[in-house]
Amino acid sequence: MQIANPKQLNKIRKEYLAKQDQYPKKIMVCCGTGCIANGALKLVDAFRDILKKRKIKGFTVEALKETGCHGFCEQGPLVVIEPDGTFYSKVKAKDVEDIVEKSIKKDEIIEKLLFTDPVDKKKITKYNDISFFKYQKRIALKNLGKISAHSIDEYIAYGGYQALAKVLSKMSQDEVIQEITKSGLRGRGGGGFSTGRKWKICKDIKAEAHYVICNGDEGDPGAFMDRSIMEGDPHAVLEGMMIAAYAIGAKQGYIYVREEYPLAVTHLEKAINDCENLGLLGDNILKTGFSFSIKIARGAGAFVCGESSALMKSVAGEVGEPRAKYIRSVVKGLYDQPTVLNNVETLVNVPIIIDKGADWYKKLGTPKSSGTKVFSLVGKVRNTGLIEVPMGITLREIIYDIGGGIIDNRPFKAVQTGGPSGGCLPESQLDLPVDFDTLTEVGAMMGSGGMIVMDDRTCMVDVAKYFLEFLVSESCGKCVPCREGLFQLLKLATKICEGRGEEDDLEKIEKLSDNIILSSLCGLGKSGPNPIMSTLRYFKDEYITHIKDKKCPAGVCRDLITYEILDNCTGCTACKPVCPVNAITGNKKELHVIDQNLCTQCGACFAVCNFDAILVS
Amino acid sequence: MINITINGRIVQAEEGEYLLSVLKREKIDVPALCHHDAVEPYGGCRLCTVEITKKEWNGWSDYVTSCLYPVEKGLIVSTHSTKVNEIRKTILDLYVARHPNSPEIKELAEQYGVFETTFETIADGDNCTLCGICTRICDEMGFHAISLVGRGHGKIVAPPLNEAPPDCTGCLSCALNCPTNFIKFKDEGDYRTIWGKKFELITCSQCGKKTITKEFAQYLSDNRDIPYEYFEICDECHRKQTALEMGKIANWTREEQS
Amino acid sequence: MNHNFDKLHEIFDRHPKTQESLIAVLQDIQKEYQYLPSEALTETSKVLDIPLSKVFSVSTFYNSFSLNERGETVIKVCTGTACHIRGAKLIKDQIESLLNLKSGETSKDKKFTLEEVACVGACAMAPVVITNDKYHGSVKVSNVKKLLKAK
Amino acid sequence: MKKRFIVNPSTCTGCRNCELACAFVHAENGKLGKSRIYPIDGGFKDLWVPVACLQCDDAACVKSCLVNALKRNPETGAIELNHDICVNCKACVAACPFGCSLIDEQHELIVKCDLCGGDPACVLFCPTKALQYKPIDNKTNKIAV
Repeated sequence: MQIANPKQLNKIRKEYLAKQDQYPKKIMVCCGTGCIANGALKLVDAFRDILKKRKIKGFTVEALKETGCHGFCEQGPLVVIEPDGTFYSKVKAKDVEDIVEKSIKKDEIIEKLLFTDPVDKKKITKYNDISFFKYQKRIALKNLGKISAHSIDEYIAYGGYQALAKVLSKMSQDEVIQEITKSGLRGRGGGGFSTGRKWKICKDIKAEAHYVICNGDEGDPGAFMDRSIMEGDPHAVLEGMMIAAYAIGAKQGYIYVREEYPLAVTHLEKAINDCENLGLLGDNILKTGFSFSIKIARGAGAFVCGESSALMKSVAGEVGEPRAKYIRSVVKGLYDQPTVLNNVETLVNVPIIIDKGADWYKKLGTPKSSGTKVFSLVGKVRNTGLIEVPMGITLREIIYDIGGGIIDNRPFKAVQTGGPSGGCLPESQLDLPVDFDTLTEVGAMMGSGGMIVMDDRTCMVDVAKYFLEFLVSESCGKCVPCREGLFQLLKLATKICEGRGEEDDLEKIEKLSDNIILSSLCGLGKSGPNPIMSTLRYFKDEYITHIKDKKCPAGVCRDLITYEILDNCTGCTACKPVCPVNAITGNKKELHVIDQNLCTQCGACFAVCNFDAILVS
Repeated sequence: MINITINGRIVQAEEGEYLLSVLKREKIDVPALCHHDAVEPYGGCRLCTVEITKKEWNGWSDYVTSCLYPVEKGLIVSTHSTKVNEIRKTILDLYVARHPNSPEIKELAEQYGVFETTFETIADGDNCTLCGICTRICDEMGFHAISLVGRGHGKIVAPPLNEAPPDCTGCLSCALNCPTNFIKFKDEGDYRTIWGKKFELITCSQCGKKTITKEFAQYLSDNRDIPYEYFEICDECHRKQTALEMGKIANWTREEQS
Repeated sequence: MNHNFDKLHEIFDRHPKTQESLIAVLQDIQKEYQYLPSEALTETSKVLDIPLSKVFSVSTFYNSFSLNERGETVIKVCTGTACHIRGAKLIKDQIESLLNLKSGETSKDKKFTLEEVACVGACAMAPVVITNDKYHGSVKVSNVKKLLKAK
Repeated sequence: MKKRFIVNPSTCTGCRNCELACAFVHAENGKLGKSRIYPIDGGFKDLWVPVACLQCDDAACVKSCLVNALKRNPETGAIELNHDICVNCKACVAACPFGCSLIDEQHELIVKCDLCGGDPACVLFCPTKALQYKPIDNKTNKIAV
């Protein structure tokens, strides 16, 4: 059934909402990758069986929704009862019976399934009372967990495609561009370039074809907001792309999705088909003469393909080697045609800005970085997951108010933002407002929004080495400063971690990094040295300890630490089987001993010992 | 034509022309290991990096590879600023560490003041600098026989599936243009071997001299409509034959006149 | 190891015969045969009319493609930052010692292949291990053995 | 009017001055270049034929060059080889039916006659005017008097 005009869009909305209102309650089961890993699909089947067999008054299977990812995966599988917002975490298949009996048929709360606040250990019932969600300002993520991830009707019912209809029927290309520019929206992929200006430059280039590409590569390890959005709210991505395509006059669009996100590909494919069947994609959309189709281009495992020119090579089926960008891809991009490449999160903001207006959007965030940003708060923080916060919020508010502080109350040491091109910020920077420019000034970077919290048991030299290892393995190998430069930087960092560091190594690192940043071809090389430079800037003493005293205060660098079993060992034999080199001897209930010349200091015993009987020194 | 300033001198150039070709025309020596005029600039070695600025940038300057930078009006270039020299030396330092046994790299590095590496030498480092000249020339000539394989530090130039390349015609353009003479080949008797593939060389039917491979001649004959017979004798014998042909005509006119 | 290659043509028919579909075709081949047999690469080069050298470059550039056979169970240990901070290295060492297999290798009995992948986007349940398509979250050193058995 | 390189074997005495001049003009860092012109025995008594590039209209060398290093200079009418672009594959040497693309072993280069950019040295040194570079009346195709 092809809809011909915006009015029919509203018809679908009204019909759908009417059908939905007959259910007093709705059961929202989170079906993001995380919850599915923890068994969410079993829950869905269990609920479906009960709703089908039992014929509960006023309920059909329609009331059961497979939603997108709330971003709170460690608490998964998650079940939310709407409309009151009861939030059940770590739900097992056997709890389904209880939920239906108590919380659906009646209004009772099942205490054991409630989320426990990690700080004050209190049980919290309502979704919006949980500190993790309370301080968030969800607009890009507004549909995640709230609507079914599979139904175009539900997306329309909650206001979907209104922005598209408004744009196609009432706004000219320039008006759309002005609105986006006025909103101050900047690239959420990390570039921070004004989206409106990017569209303007591209639109004004005369060419056979224009392309819109959605960058869903999300190569930054530790970031997964694009995954959740593509899985949980695929139509928002499509709508954002359609509006961009209309603004710059593009007929063809691509969504570049990482190979590691199979679920996102399936949901996006379904969303595209649904749109085509409904006439929202293809020729003469809503009879306005605007034609646009979208293809999915799947990545195949290359971090460098997050860079625009490499991504476009990958879309064209070639090796993802970046090219010099003295001629920018908005002028000559995919197949040498003007191309707009926007990140998933950037595109999802577009329909919101069109719906609510640039002025409304500009009130959020700071003057130079308006709107909100989604971060994936992970690492040694209690509440880990996706958080959407207005720009300008401080790191302390994020980590302590939303994140619930550090696990086991260990001391905070650093937070890493911006992934492999970002930097590590110490405690002294915690009251920094988080926005594009401030982070860059202090040597970190917004990047795509990965925010990895580290406690005192994380060694900063090891973190710098980790990022260099990642970049050396992901470098495309085309240009020498990155291929050879980062390789030598890694050798220098490894030297220090293995206790072979010398005093002038630090000077060598700084000089080499400076030259890599200036002479590398693409962003990977140009920002590659940022992690080691920022750890050197804020944690120089830790480097000195590794070099001078040959010690690793955090107890991580294997060549600089020893593991010994203390006498409070209870002989529980937990450590013996996990030792990869069988260096631990001792019988049940007796003191165990580590053979120092066999031990490789991997830390497995330390990880499993529940009696703190192992000393790292 | 537009005016740009290079090292303080006003110079004329074509709008959009690559900066390196202007530098070459002005006889300004800038290293460019991965550059070859037969193919599009690559931007891999970064040695041709220069410092650019403009009046309106008031003091800010950028570092770009001249091989790929399209010149525009008002560009101010310095090809040997302290920072540019430092970048150049760091890159050459990395090259020496990576290719300790390459005489060409050693010579190039010494030309710019780098006599030994400050980094950890990669003892078994081979002499392939991954400049891509060979693969790009092979593509430009239409063979696409070899390519850059793998990714990052372990990347190599190789034929597909590491077997004898089906599309190679033995024209040697890769080996003859490799800046570090890394690509091995052998011409022995009637045969040439390269990339583990054996080719038969054409023997001049007149004097027995070896010319190009049969596969290469066949490719040229098929794709550039050159009669295969042209390839069957060497250039010297062609000249002799030409002299005899023209000699007949000259002799005929000589008799005609007398 | 010979395979029946008639499946190949089914894959080719699903995609337009252009360079743009090269990566999608290679992904379908890998899904069908668990790796990219060289015969499949030569066939792809012919059917899509792309030089074999280009097909080989693409197959060796991207991490997810494997040119040699892989085990029945492909174990992927996520080494993204969040997992690294929460001990992914420990988990990898455990698996390497339990299967005496280095990452990137396949066991002689073709049962297991161990690979590392940088971030699979499940960072909130770090550290993560994936066996074939099954995700395992918040993996502990002690339950690695159980995880390998469960498959 | 366009000039043409004219060879008149009947007055050539085989003195090889032209060969010497060509080698000298193309000398580089102290070593003689490879001559692009060779007076060769014409097959009859006292008959020498100076063989040099005929700058063909449909040149086999241009067709054989897979990197477009051979281009015609409109003023001089000569097909010129750009040494920076040339990849040394020797296709043109093998393809020229007159053998006028040559290998300069000493400088490891491919060479061909480019009429010295419009002032051929061989014409200057030819004592008997066997070689001339004269404007041609393109109607009569004869040397313009």
